[in-house]
Amino acid sequence: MACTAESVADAVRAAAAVVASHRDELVALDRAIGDGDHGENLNRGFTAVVAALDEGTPDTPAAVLKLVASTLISKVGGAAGPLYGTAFLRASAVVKDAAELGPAEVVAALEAALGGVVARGKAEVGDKTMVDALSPAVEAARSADSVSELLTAAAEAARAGAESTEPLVARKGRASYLGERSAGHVDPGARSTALILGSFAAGPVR
Amino acid sequence: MACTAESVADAVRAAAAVVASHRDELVALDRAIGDGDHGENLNRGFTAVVAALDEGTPDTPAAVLKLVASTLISKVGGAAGPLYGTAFLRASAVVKDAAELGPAEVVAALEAALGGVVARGKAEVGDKTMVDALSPAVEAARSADSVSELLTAAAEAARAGAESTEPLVARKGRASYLGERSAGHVDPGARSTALILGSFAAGPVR
Amino acid sequence: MKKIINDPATVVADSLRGLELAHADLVTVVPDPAVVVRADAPVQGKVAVISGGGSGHEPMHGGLVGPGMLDAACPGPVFTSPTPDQVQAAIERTNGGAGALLIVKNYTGDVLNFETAAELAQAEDVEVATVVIDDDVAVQDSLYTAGRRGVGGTVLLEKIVGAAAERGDDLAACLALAQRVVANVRSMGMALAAPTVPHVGEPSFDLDADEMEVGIGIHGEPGRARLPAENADGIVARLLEPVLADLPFREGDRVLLFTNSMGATPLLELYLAHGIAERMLADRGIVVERRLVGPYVTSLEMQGMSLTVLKLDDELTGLWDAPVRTAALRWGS
Amino acid sequence: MKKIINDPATVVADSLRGLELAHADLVTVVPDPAVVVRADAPVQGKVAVISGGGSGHEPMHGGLVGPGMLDAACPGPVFTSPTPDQVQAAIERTNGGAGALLIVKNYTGDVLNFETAAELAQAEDVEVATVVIDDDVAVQDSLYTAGRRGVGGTVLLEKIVGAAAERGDDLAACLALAQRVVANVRSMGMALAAPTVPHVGEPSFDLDADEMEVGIGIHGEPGRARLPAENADGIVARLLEPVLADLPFREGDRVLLFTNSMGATPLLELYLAHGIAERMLADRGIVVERRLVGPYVTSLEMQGMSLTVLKLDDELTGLWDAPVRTAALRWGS
Ligand SMILES: Nc1ncnc2c1ncn2[C@@H]1O[C@H](COP(=O)(O)OP(=O)(O)O)[C@@H](O)[C@H]1O
Ligand SMILES: Nc1ncnc2c1ncn2[C@@H]1O[C@H](COP(=O)(O)OP(=O)(O)O)[C@@H](O)[C@H]1O
Ligand SMILES: [Mg+2]
Ligand SMILES: [Mg+2]
Ligand SMILES: [Mg+2]
Ligand SMILES: [Mg+2]
Repeated sequence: MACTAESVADAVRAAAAVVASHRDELVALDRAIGDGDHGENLNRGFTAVVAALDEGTPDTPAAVLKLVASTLISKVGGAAGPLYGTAFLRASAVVKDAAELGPAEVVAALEAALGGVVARGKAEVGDKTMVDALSPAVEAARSADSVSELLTAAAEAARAGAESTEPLVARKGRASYLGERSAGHVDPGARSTALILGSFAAGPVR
Repeated sequence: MACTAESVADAVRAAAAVVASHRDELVALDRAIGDGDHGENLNRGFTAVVAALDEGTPDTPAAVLKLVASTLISKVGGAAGPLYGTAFLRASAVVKDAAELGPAEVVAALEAALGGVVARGKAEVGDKTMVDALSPAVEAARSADSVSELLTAAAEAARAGAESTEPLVARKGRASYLGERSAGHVDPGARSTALILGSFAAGPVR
Repeated sequence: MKKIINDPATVVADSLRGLELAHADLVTVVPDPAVVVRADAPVQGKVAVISGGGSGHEPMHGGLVGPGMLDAACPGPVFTSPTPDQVQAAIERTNGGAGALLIVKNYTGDVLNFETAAELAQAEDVEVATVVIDDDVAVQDSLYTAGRRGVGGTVLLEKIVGAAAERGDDLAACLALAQRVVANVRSMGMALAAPTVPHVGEPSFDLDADEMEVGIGIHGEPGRARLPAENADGIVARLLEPVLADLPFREGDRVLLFTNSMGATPLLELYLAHGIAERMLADRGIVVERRLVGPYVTSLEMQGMSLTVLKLDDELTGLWDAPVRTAALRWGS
Repeated sequence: MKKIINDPATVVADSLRGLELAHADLVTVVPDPAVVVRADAPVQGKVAVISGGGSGHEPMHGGLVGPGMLDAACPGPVFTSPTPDQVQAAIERTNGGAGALLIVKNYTGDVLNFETAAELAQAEDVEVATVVIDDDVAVQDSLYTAGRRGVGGTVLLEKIVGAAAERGDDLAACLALAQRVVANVRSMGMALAAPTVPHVGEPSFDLDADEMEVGIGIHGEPGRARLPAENADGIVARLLEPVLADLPFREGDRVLLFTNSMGATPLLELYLAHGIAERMLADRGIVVERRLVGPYVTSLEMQGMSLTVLKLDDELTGLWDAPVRTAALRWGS
């Protein structure tokens, strides 16, 4: 089973669909401890990504990831825009011009994505951010043999990681302004990361 | 039974008390078809009147009425201020320097008050204003023999007159902006006129 | 009640103290009877332009006192016209020998109280003229109403007449000009949510989540019609069409378009509505030559807007452009 | 949802069209990527002063573009920071050869997006400097937060740095001045009622009739504490005391006091609160030398206020007084 430019594009479309259908949930999560725009921001960005892909799928997985990155950077705004944008940009850079991605490349891409988010946002695990979902996902991905197993493991770890943010007091991003009042709510960015990785696992990636 | 400066002052104090205890009702009536300030306006004015009387009762009924007039004019504002103020001013002028008022003087005072309101406000009976209470009150007062009978008759006529405003469409004042929507509510100024005349009749006027 | 106040009974006096502290270079506040006076009043030889009305419409009128606009403003209690002694005090403080022009919004209370003051001033040989502004097309002007209300057009009138007085026009000229402005200005407003008067403590009217009130006044009076809430295109058309039809404004007319917030409507929405109104006017060949956008004739925290259109000519445009220095309007040198 | 809009998705673009029509003499609006640019940009040889942020805070920043203040503003979606390409476009349009100073409010999203743009501009050899404003004392500045937010102080910073750029200060001087302003300005805000973001459709937080939220931000973020609503004296003290204690401001200090409405609070209440704040400062021997009162850093129709205090010296006072010509702030020639 090969992970081609087409299948990466399909995975991204699946992510866009999942973001759209969870837009209101993400808005509600962000309303509780942020400013209520996370679902709207991501949905605006992924809608633009789909429109860009509709113009023609780029040739390589790296080119698809780069298109996603630049579209998210120029359409999402907020904290999530540069963070997700950097994640896709670093993932794109690391897979170079490979025509198909195997498990090793996908793990490398996930690692690079995490590295990008941390480089930009300086958050650590436990700060109640998307890092709390992405970091365990990368960890889990490393121990799988196929792309689909790896994505399933990553998605499951991200889901658990997102849930683990609920009791935490935020130390990064807008939720940190609330101090103790931020505890008791799932972090919207961690949730969106889990949703997106979930869509990659469930989706048509072959 | 004589109507002296003291008893006119007492009647005015009784009016002040009745305005204070009906402030919220008058506000509610004015909120329905006006701007919700009639009770507050009159209460502010009559509170100042009582304060002025507390500094010493003027010598004659006319002087008491004049003090009431000037205080209302400078404290009430809105439509009610100049209208009630003019009413008391004209009443004061017509009773001249009489030391005591008999039935004839009281009727003349009421007639002058009505004349003043009409001169300033140009309203006719049926326009849904205080004239709808004051005009029948003057009419009723004419056919009584004593001051207290006369005031009782006037108060009863004013009460009925105020009630009669409920179905009317306003043609003067702020309520007229509502057109047909003004029907179905008692006019606040008619109601306050009825209340004040009622307090004169019930009060300690000897 | 959600208010930043200490006591409903002293809210106007308390606010005037803050106004004076904030703008001591422009105004002096006389506390009793309450008057906001231009800091350099009286200006000798200049017609004094005086207005006033209930409070709660800020920046009108206190924020419009200063060179090029009002000489004095008489603030009544919230939504209640001032009393004659306030107007008298304003005339005394600002009369520079050339008389006073009273700008009165057409409400029974305002008209009666200013009328009383004018009579008293004339009795003391001060020349006083009165102009009554009644620009609100929501009200039928007929035998069956108190006549049209004065609303948004008041600010335009005060600016233009203020400029004429500043350049030295005499009282008769100021009055004639004022009447010309009144004859050429029309307005209409709407609300999405009512204001709350401090001494009442609850909203002046109740609107459901999907309702709007069209043809409202600026005192929390309900409007002429309660309708299902519409989008911005619908709202702007509903205000603009009766305004244009009334004068009427015609193709080729040059106008000033004033898009006013009733208080709580954000500038984001107000500019959006303004853009729609400009395009509707352009579609009819009406030339928007000047504009004013912002919360100038407010009704406390009422959510909503009004549109005012004034037909311009070279003189009116020139007077609009003339320098003004007040808390709320400021341009030129 | 009670809004004068057509479509939540296009509300910012629709509003910008109205802004441009209303103020064509001052600004040009570039629709995509959205930027509000000074009408006469680029001004050769002048440092370009650029800011931006989420929309919904109007008049900040689009209403502050013009001579003596901003060269460009980058409006993001409502309450969402703009994207790097907007900032890049702003730099391109306004760069007069003397580089650009980016004024960024301290929010993770704003910082990251402006940072990306600055990197891209520097890669193209445009000199860019960034100042991050973080004046909100409601937030603990510590390892455990994203740092203090930028709020009311932003307008004062933009005015003062704008004046310095206008008089010809170079980029390094503008940056140093900006950092001096940031070091000397502190703010805090409160809300009585939350704003409603168009694409959310319900209030950003729920407050009971007798509650207030203290230490709120300007994006409908809940504050640090929900308390029983207090009167104006209590509210002003609750905002002013932490502001004064933080710098700290001391007896004899000369300050600018900025009393800001969050949107729906009427001017009547705002001036009232301003008067109280002035007296509290006077009681401590702090000299209020300049003041600004009004809705300048808003949060849509949020009801509430903020207080900002800036320590002045002769240079800052002079730059504050320097001429400015924008939609929202205008004085001098
Ligand atoms: N410094 C950071 N590092 C990693 N993730 C962050 C950081 N700051 C914020 N986030 C993530 O961004 C999410 C919020 O995104 P969004 O609501 O779109 O942006 P904004 O906070 O600007 O409104 C948070 O839930 C969090 O997961
Ligand atoms: N032209 C008029 N003639 C007689 N009474 C009038 C006239 N206009 C208004 N009123 C009376 O004044 C009352 C309203 O008084 P008030 O609420 O105090 O003043 P405002 O309408 O200025 O708020 C009305 O209910 C009506 O009875
Ligand atoms: Mg957010
Ligand atoms: Mg009334
Ligand atoms: Mg009234
Ligand atoms: Mg945001």
